[in-house]
Amino acid sequence: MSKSGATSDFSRIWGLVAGIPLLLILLLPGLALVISVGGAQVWAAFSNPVFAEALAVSLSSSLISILMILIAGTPLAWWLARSSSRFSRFIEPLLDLPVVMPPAVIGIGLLLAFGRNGIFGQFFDSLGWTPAFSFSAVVIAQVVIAAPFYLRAAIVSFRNQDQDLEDVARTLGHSPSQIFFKIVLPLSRPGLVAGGLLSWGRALGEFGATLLFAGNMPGVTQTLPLAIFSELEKEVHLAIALSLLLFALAVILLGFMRRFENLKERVGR
Amino acid sequence: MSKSGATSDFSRIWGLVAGIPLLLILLLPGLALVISVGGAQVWAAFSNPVFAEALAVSLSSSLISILMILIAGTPLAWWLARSSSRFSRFIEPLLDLPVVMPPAVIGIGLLLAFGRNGIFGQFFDSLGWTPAFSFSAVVIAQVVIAAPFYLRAAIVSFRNQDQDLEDVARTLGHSPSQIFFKIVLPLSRPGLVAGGLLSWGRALGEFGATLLFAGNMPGVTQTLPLAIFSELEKEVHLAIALSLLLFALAVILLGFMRRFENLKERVGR
Amino acid sequence: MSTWHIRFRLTRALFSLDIDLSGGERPLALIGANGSGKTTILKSVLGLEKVQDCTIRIGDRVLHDSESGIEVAVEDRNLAYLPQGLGLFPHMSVKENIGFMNRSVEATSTDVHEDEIFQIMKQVGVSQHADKLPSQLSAGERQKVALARLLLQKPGMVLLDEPTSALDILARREVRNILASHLADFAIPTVLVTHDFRDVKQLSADLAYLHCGKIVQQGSLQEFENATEDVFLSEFLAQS
Amino acid sequence: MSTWHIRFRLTRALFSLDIDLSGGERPLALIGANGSGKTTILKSVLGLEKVQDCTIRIGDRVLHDSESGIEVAVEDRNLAYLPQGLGLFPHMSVKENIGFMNRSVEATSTDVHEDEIFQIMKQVGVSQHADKLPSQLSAGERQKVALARLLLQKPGMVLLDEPTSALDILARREVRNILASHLADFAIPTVLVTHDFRDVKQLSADLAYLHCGKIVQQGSLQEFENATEDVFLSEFLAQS
Amino acid sequence: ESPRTKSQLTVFAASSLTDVLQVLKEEFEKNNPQAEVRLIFGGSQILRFQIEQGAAADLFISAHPEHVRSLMDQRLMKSPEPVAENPLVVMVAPQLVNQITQFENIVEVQSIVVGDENVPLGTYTEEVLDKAAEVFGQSFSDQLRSSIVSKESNSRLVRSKILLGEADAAIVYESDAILTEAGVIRLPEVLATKARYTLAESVEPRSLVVNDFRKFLSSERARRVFTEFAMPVVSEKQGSADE
Ligand SMILES: Nc1ncnc2c1ncn2[C@@H]1O[C@H](COP(=O)(O)OP(=O)(O)OP(=O)(O)O)[C@@H](O)[C@H]1O
Ligand SMILES: Nc1ncnc2c1ncn2[C@@H]1O[C@H](COP(=O)(O)OP(=O)(O)OP(=O)(O)O)[C@@H](O)[C@H]1O
Ligand SMILES: [Mg+2]
Ligand SMILES: [Mg+2]
Repeated sequence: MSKSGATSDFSRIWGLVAGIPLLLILLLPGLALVISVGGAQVWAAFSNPVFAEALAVSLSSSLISILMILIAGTPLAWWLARSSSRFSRFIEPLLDLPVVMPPAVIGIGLLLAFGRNGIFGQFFDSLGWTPAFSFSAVVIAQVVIAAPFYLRAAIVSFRNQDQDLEDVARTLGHSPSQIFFKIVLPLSRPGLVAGGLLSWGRALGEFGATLLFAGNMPGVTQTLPLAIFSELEKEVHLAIALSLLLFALAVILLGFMRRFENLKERVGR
Repeated sequence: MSKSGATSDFSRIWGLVAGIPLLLILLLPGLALVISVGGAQVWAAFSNPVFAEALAVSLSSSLISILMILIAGTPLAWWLARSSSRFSRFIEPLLDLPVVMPPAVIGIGLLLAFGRNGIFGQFFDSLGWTPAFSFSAVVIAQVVIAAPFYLRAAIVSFRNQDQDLEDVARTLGHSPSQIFFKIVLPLSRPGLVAGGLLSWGRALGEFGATLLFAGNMPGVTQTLPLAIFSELEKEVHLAIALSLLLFALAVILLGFMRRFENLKERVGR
Repeated sequence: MSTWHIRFRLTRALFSLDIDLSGGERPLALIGANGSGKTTILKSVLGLEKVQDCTIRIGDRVLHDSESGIEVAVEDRNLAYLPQGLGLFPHMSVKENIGFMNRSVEATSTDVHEDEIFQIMKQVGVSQHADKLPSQLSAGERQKVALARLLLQKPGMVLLDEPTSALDILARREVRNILASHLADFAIPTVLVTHDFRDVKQLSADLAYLHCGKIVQQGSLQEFENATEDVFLSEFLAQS
Repeated sequence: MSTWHIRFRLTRALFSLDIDLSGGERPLALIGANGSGKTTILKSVLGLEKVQDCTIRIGDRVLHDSESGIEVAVEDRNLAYLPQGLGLFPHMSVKENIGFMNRSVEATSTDVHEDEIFQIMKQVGVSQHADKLPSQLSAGERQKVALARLLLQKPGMVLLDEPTSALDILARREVRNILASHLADFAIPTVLVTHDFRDVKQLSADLAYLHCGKIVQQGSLQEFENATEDVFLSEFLAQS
Repeated sequence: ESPRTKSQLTVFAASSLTDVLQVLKEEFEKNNPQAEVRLIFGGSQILRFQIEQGAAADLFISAHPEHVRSLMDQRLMKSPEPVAENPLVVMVAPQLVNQITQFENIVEVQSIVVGDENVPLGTYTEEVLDKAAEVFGQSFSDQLRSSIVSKESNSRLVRSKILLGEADAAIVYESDAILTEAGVIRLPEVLATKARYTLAESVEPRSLVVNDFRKFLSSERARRVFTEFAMPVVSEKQGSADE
């Protein structure tokens, strides 16, 4: 159906009138960052060995994190969306914990839970696993910080799903698991993709919990945000240049994913 | 329609099997924090004057922020959801900037943009407005950091909207603005509420950008996360106790809102 | 003299329409095979589809004229529409759905009163469901609610897309009677899409037969009964 | 001897059902006013509604028996269902929708072949829309697609909720013929909900009349034609 | 001008000064009822950046003279003077206190946490490690460096890793190491290194009590407080107090 002119006029006018101050506040800092550093500084940051190392740590850890979040979070969100048990109703609000708590405190919580002297640390130690100051600690910190964003989005998507379609699919002989993969997932894909990208972005930018739980060791646990923070203490403009590189990376990755998604949608529909 | 047993069995089993490791990783840090501090420490944190001051700053600033985000962000998201212009397609990915960038860098960007010596600082100065290191700086930092979460959620909700219903409402004589308030908003409420709560939570927990742009001044710009961070460097357990108070606050506020929302839904439907 | 006149062209992939229709105050029943474009015609009249070379005139009012550049906004056309999907708002109760309209476009009319709503709910027989949501109704009940909303609107023209298809046999007759009396009372020009010959008879409607993107034949029931070489038409008229 | 037997009770706010139905291999047409519970009966048989004191037996197969605690899962019942809302998957093309079924429940049957799909699409007349999405079809085209999917299923029982209501007059006859021949070919027990007497005649179905939550009368068409004190029934039969 | 702006004094200070300045602020306000001191703590570089961006700091106390120098070059600060020193020490996890008793033992532990090279603590730590390479040989230094598991952004964060039991040893400021259950080992004389806190004032101070506070910081009473917190006041200070 073609969009009627008046509706889109209205949404454009009001969207812009109300939104422009917000847009300015959101975009001017980025613009200021771009203006404040020259191409030479960006190049210096790019060719700085710290960048390559931190980039590798950031990319690999955030990819592992988002995969873990998707694999474990999707069924969990489905269960939370469908269940009306007291247990699930108790669990759900607790998932917001990592969104609201300062990441640094989450980092402390992680140390207290999984650290050497942590409450569950002895247990993990006996399994021969000491996550603190290791690459796994980076992944754990990112998972904890980023997962709630995906879970929220997925729960909402699943709740909006049309139950009738699932019913019909069952009469066609499909088991709940088949229905989940063939009906539920494809139909909630826009919400899941948006949530996944947000979550990935958050994992890429995660700093506080990583700093506390994983420490700051170039080549091992130093992600881009940690490298940026470290640089911030010495040479602000190099830190800004690094940040711009991080953002460029995110735009490329997220933009690429989104384009791919749109393409699929257009072909699929 | 009653949910059929098998589907919910399936979602429960898989949700829990896949989700329990994730749930543990998400919840154990919180549990460890709770265990590690005693009631006496929580009481000490509660009766610490720092807490009351920071609580007041946090509550007032995050409320103002979320209101600004809702008021300006909702029409902006509607426009972005509906428009297919080149401008909107260029703008949309940029909104992820504050999610991906480390908050401290956003804080630097804010200083570079709106600080006294910033790029647009002279301009604002001439208007008699110097936001940096003031309460307005806290609000601005929170808006920038938290808005993308609401915008993302709102855009997805609006895109999922059924166009037919809007068409019918127009034949009933309603203008686009009436349709927006009476059809579009109510129908996308679940997504908007979820996004709004997430965004508010993020504003409550915001730390890095506030530290850089607003500074850490008790009673003026020291929000709870800033107070917690200061305390973290001094007395870890007091910081943890403060964090638990912050989390309790968030659970109460968010839980209250969500209950209210569910109530409305049950009465409304 | 015709009280209304509709003319437009529309092109879509695999599908195009070239329509020229006019009528008086008697209802016009638009008939044609599934997918022939009946719903698309109604939407074009409402202003919801992009069309070319368009002229839409109802009484003295020009709603759309491509030549002179006139194009009245959808919400200002004051046309009542019963879509095939009914278009009930899932978040509003039956009562709210029926009362959901904005009459301010016509200066003479007033706000929708509770009384009116209850009267119309009684007339179509959904008063016991006043506070239910559409999702809690049976398909037939939903159709009645959508109809009640439309009848309350007092529009310049009524566009009905299969208004009786989901109704039981008694409800169908009932609704036809309600429609007939309402449309007669207010003398509102009407176009309805239907696959049911009894709708045509009861509303004493003229017929327009849509085939291959064009109106092949238009006229009174008698005129149609004489010429029935077409398979579809003869089958349609055989329903009586 | 009856080949199938359905018995259950269901209670909802403002509404309750107490059903006892059985039939042979001839289709059974379920008639009754809007909101009388016809759709609810079909859903109960499918296992989609919570019911009490339930016995559902088809041939020798017990699908649900509250006493002995047997309750076959929805997907293992192998019943074909054409819902009133059609239940087409918005993200799948017409072809994919029609081929979307899992036959592994019956060991004897094989995967759905492209050939079969194209044959059935031709039979119901939607082959030119094979790659369209449901949202790009007209209402009648959609109903045909849903029907095609159902016909491909080769189920233990067929449950049809107003299978012809959105169809044009030719398509209706066509679909009735297709249904009649398919159902006869495979001798599948069938329950259909309809407001159209011609459906009953063409499928030579028996009738069951639902009123006030109970089956008031059940029997062959002749039996019904003798006793017509009821307004609804007399009106329904007068359609012929 | 209102009396409020006259007496308000904003001090930007390195975060390792948190405890001691809190005490000094209270003392000063007790003796100067008209004054109100606002303390803003942070990493020295962050504070410097904020001042560069127009933050209204009347006084700035940096953990490293470099930042003050830079602000002076930009004509934002003036009248620098050293206020205190803070020696670096080795902090040892409580359960290793008996095992690790002198600096040379530090290579026996598994995990060492130090300051990031980009912050003052890290800069000073590098000096220590370089000197250690000269004194104890390159292999000692290499072994030490290979045990480093994390480079934290300030002394408090380094300390917290020991207090939470995550690391065995750390190099921190003495002021942060004392008053904890962890063990403290002084550096041998040849390695001794200390942070030098440097104070400077804004070129356009907005407060009338700037000088009062500066005088107070060099007073006998302040000197006692600094010493209590293991921060000896710089000896040559008297000479360059009013420059
Ligand atoms: N969004 C769309 N995109 C592409 N084609 C469409 C779209 N909507 C409808 N069509 C096609 O346009 C044609 C006309 O559709 P329309 O809904 O007007 O038919 P109709 O006469 O109302 O049929 P019915 O009696 O089944 O309701 C059909 O062939 C249909 O497949
Ligand atoms: N989710 C629900 N919650 C409450 N009541 C419901 C719900 N769904 C249906 N009902 C009610 O149950 C009754 C039976 O509905 P059902 O859909 O079975 O009717 P039907 O016989 O199929 O009618 P129709 O011919 O109009 O399709 C109706 O009165 C309806 O209002
Ligand atoms: Mg149609
Ligand atoms: Mg029904």
